[in-house]
Amino acid sequence: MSSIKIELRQEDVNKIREICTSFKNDPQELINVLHKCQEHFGYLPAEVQEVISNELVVPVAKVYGVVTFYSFFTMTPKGKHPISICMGTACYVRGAEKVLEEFKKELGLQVGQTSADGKFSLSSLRCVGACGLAPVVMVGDKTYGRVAPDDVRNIIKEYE
Amino acid sequence: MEMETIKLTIDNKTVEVPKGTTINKAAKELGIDIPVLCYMELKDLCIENKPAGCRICVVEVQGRRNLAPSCATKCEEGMVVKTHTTRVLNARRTVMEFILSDHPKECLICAKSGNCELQSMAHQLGIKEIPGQEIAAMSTYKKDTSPSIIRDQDKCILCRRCEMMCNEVQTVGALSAVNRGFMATVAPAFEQNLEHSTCTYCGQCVAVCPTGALTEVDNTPDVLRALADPSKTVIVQTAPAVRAALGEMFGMEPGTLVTGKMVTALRALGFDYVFDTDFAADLTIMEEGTELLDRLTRHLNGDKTARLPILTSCCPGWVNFFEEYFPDLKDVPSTAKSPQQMFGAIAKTYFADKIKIDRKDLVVVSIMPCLAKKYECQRDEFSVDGNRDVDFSISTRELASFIKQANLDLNNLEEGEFDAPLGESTGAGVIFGATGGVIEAAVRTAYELHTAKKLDRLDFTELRGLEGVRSATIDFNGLPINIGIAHGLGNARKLLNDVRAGKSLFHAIEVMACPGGCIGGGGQPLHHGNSEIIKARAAAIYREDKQKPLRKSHENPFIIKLYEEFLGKPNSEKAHHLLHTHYFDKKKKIIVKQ
Amino acid sequence: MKKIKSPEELKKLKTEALERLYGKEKIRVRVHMGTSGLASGAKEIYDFLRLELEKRSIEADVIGTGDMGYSFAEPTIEVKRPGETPVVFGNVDKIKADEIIEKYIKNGEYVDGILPVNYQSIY
Amino acid sequence: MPREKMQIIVCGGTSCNGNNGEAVIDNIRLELEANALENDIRVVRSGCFGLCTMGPIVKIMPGDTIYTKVTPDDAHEIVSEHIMKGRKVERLLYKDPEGKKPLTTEKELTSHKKQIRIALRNCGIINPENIEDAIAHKGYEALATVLTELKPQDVIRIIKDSGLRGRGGGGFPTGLKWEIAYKNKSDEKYVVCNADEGDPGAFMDRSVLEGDPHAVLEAMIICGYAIEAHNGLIYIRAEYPLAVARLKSAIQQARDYGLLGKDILGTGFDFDIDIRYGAGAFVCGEETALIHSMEGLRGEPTVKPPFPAESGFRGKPTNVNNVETFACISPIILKGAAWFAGIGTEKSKGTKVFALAGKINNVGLIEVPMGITLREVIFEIGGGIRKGKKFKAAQTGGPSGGCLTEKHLDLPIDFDNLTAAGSMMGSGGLIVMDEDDCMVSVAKFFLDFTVEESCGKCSPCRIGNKRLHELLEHITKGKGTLADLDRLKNMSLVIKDTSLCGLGQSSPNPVLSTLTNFRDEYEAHVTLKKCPAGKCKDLMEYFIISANCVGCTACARVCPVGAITGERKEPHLINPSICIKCGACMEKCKFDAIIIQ
Repeated sequence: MSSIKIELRQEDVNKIREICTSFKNDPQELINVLHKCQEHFGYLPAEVQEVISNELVVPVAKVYGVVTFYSFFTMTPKGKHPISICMGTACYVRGAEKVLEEFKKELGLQVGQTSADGKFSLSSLRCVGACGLAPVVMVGDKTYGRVAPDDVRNIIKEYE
Repeated sequence: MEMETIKLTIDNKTVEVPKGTTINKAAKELGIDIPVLCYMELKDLCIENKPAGCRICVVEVQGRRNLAPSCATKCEEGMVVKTHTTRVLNARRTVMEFILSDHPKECLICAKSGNCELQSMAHQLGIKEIPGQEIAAMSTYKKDTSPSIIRDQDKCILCRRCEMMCNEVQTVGALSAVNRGFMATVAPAFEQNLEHSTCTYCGQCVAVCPTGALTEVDNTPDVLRALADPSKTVIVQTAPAVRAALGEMFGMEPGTLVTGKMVTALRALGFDYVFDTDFAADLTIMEEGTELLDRLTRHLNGDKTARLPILTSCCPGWVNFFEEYFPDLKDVPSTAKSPQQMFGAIAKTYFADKIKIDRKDLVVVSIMPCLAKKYECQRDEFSVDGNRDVDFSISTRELASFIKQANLDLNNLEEGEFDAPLGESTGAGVIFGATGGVIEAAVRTAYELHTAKKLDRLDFTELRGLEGVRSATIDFNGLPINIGIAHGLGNARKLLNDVRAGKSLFHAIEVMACPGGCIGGGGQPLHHGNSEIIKARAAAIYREDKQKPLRKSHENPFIIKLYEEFLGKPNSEKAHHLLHTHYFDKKKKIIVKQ
Repeated sequence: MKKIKSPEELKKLKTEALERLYGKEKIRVRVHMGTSGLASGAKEIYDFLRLELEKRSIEADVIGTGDMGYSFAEPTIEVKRPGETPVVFGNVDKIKADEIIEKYIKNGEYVDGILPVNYQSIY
Repeated sequence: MPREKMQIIVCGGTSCNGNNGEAVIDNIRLELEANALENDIRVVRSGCFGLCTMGPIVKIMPGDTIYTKVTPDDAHEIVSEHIMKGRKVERLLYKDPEGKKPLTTEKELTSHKKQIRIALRNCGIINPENIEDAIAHKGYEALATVLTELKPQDVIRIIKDSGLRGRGGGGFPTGLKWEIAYKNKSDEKYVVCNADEGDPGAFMDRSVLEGDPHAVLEAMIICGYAIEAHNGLIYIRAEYPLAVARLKSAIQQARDYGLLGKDILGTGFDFDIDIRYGAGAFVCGEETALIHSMEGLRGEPTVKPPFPAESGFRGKPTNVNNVETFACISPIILKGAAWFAGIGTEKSKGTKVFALAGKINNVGLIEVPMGITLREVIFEIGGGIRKGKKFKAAQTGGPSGGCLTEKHLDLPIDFDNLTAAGSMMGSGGLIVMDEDDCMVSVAKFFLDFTVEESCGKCSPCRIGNKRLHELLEHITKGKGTLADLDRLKNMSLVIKDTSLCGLGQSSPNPVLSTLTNFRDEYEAHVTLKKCPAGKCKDLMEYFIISANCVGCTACARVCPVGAITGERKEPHLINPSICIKCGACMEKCKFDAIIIQ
């Protein structure tokens, strides 16, 4: 046990406090608070969780326990162009695995990783509900449907 | 009101139990012991862990689609339960194989070997092999060593007992279940080491861990090295709770007092002097009792700077707790050091002078029921020029192991006597080991010092017991003194919140971090969820008190002598220098980056 | 707007709403814009139709709705000519949308890609 | 606007196409040309009519006449009789199976339309962001009835009588659930809508929320009235931004119109609704886990009892229903319990929304009455299997479900039949697989999902599923033995029998049902070390048929590891020890010279 310092910029601390206050600092609103913070910061670094813990009076271990339970929350910053490959059943059956493999190969990234230049990050997700377009790839907010492994290079090119 | 009861059949036997009883408990009534793994209950302490997660205790309930966890399923009228059908046995075995398939098979060198609930369960279920182990991946995690506790989550079976203790009982919140699925485990925030968490090292997680996932740091090699060094004089102090529990590790009945045998064993192990922390406990009473009377008098005289209640400070887990959670109240607890540290300070000054050796050549070892003591003796403020007042602290469990390593059988040892002068103590020092004991000891002395009258009774039974928060008012010759007692940090937090809010009516509060006090400490022989053991240890402590010729700290002749020869008066400048300390604000700080 | 204070007021509002939204017979186009439709480009079709129908001086309501469930043919739109049963078109891109305006909306001539209604309504 | 001209619509669905549909169109056009009608009569292709077993379909407008099983030779008669003389071609009209009089028009065929839209009644019809459009389509009418004419017990009775069962997967009778919540008296109660749709391949809840959010709000208020609750919560996936946006706007509009909040419709009943977000945990579909998640905790399930109806959100009686269940409530109130109970089978009433996906032509959402057969769903509504391949299995119930096979094609789909067949209704995902799908791999895919989504609380689910997955992986690598199949089965049964919540209790279903229905395929993997579907990389070998190879070198150029050698214009060879089985060569080859062995 030792005293720890958490370093954050004042405006960041203020933002987190503002979010927590907007949920009346109610510990039951932890997940909503985390959503808002991730929306703002793009991810949930340890420092942010520490401040949330402080504001909501929830042990930071518990905050971390929640963050690591839900796949939507992330502690690593996403790339500028986050690439998600839908691995829902419909996409799987129509060959999403091969598309994912191709992305891994082209980007040299594993699922959950972000490229060194911060440009791309790769993730898989469970069903975006565009099963008619399977297999589906999302880059940021843009959806690509009926993606074949051959299309992967061109999709990446759009963002390079 | 008559309690509603329920009749059911378990393994063809009928039993009637109160409504709300679980199948597991109902089965116990019939003498059927359904194996449990994650479930744990410390009945008298109102502590229950019931995640229904391990699924070992499953039973067949007629009409139910799947098997029921007997630990968490309540009996219903007319229920027909079978606890050992082939379906149940196969399920239990297969689940156990699952658990073992994700558990390191290093029992030979595991700290918990021989005392591991998982190991016993594997044995009980007759597991001889784990099918498919060759293709089974294991969930592995970073190892973590802190001054007190070692975490090896590879061995975690996710019983969640530690998490429950840390959060619900202790409200420390250092541990939480983290991650999901196969990689789920219990860890501090960000899976950092305990050192960077809010952990108080109370060790209650270790006390309940069924496997080798949570163990104490083993300091016996350090002690062995010191003993082997001819240039060192090695002395040992033993805490009161140790003598009431050590025997359990040698097959004795819980509650057997082994004070004399323990002394003999320690001497046989090669310690140059075998002393008693009880001596320092008496000293603590002199200092803390005087401080209490001083604050009380000043307070009664209207001195606003004299804050009441005074809080005891002998428990290092408790000290860590308020430094972390109540730093704003850090001037409230007594400044008296814990008995362990008082002992160290006196040993390395008064005693070292007496035997004419340099403090650097004197090694002080403490035997403690506690894991926080390991951290406490490493605190910077408790050393002089890098030389610690107490060099090493080992737990009751480590001592037992040490004794066994030396092929000594405690059962067959003669009764020895502590050495003088730091081995003499009164009954007041002994009762430090049980919740309420410190304050009872303080009352015995403070009453007589304050009123200058002799107490006509010494057993303040109103201060004893296992209830989490207790209070009593003691009549100090017309002055009613309100006393609060809390054991378990969650209970302490309740009293502290009142103090913070200015609502506390107590003059003095005793806090012990561990449920039951030191007898239930994190370094004690494992109770495996049997609170009878803790009760038996408490009884032993009070028995020892009763046998003592002297039962009031201020009557300890060696204490009187210590003041005469060395310290002067209680709370004298010298006493302050050696026997008192100060506290730190250890709350996490949010620092703003410029 | 004012709160509905009784069941009667709700009934009244329903009548008013029906009149306001559906009272006047004109071309009515529903563009199915759920997630799936939008992912297939329904928003572009919606914008295109609004713009083009206005440009071509055809009085029409273009409404964005949820998806119909015809994922295989998205984007889909439904066109209702006054007095006629609505017709759903699938795989609508801008070229197809243009064709639908020119042929079906203007002249009632079908174009390829009609999706037959294959369900029963309950009301 | 010009009047309707005569037009001919020919089904261009894949199934009709495969049945000479193109030739039908060609011949009709030729016939029209022969009669110089090509400029007057338009012939267009349509999407699938959902009458695939009767295809190819030709429809003549106006008049809605439907001709079934039309052959290219019938073109002459259709043009000369119907188009030119206005006489229907009787023999091509659809006759219902009982052989009664022919059904001429599409309208008459309506009763043969397989789909009935109850939950989806307004989806694609109303503007979800305009509450008045919803009100114009009977929105909140049922609420008005409930609040003014019915007592809570009456509402519960109606729902009970309707036979409605939970659409989220469990199939628990909704009315009974409401009744339990009603009977547990408390100062505070909650109505929770479970919109944490997590089954991969199911998106009906999202469609309802996006298309008709008011259907859910209205039903929640009705439920609140019935169980005497005043607070509603919608637990929705954060991954559904559009649904969230439409829901938020619907809630705001409902508040503005006084349909949420205090004194709804002047009846004195108060009810309001809040949104809580899920954050990507499939297990939160389980109600106790969902409630913990709403309380800001890890979404771990707890032992039931106590059920949420006794002790749920914040320890108060809580009724949890899924989106689709709620979407069925208003029509039941308006049209009566008997009407709803008249649809479906004995124990499964009403309709069910399915998300058709996989190797099926008409991927999408359908709503069909309970009791419909798999054959009707796949081969009529679904338009059959893609690329004319052979149907192999349909996976229902998502990762908790199992695979249905050819022998189940005529099984009426309802809760109990699916369970009996080793699968389950689940939330309604229906994934169709064809001959190219390896069932061991499919089981592995679902286990992969479960392993990732297991919360980790109980050991059989946390470790057992991982072990199942590993063993399946072992088998797909050709390293399995026959004994492993027994182990697979035993582990599966124990995981089902001992897991804490529905996730673990059903996660081995994909393994068990494939093991039962496709045992031969498993055996081929372990004994012959072959994957009959040619999916398992480790069990296949790419091979060039030298007779077909023209030596174009395309395969050798595309091979990423240089495993293909051969001279130009000479048959090439694949070196199996270098080949990584990526399949690139096979995709490139224009001469069908590369096969998998």
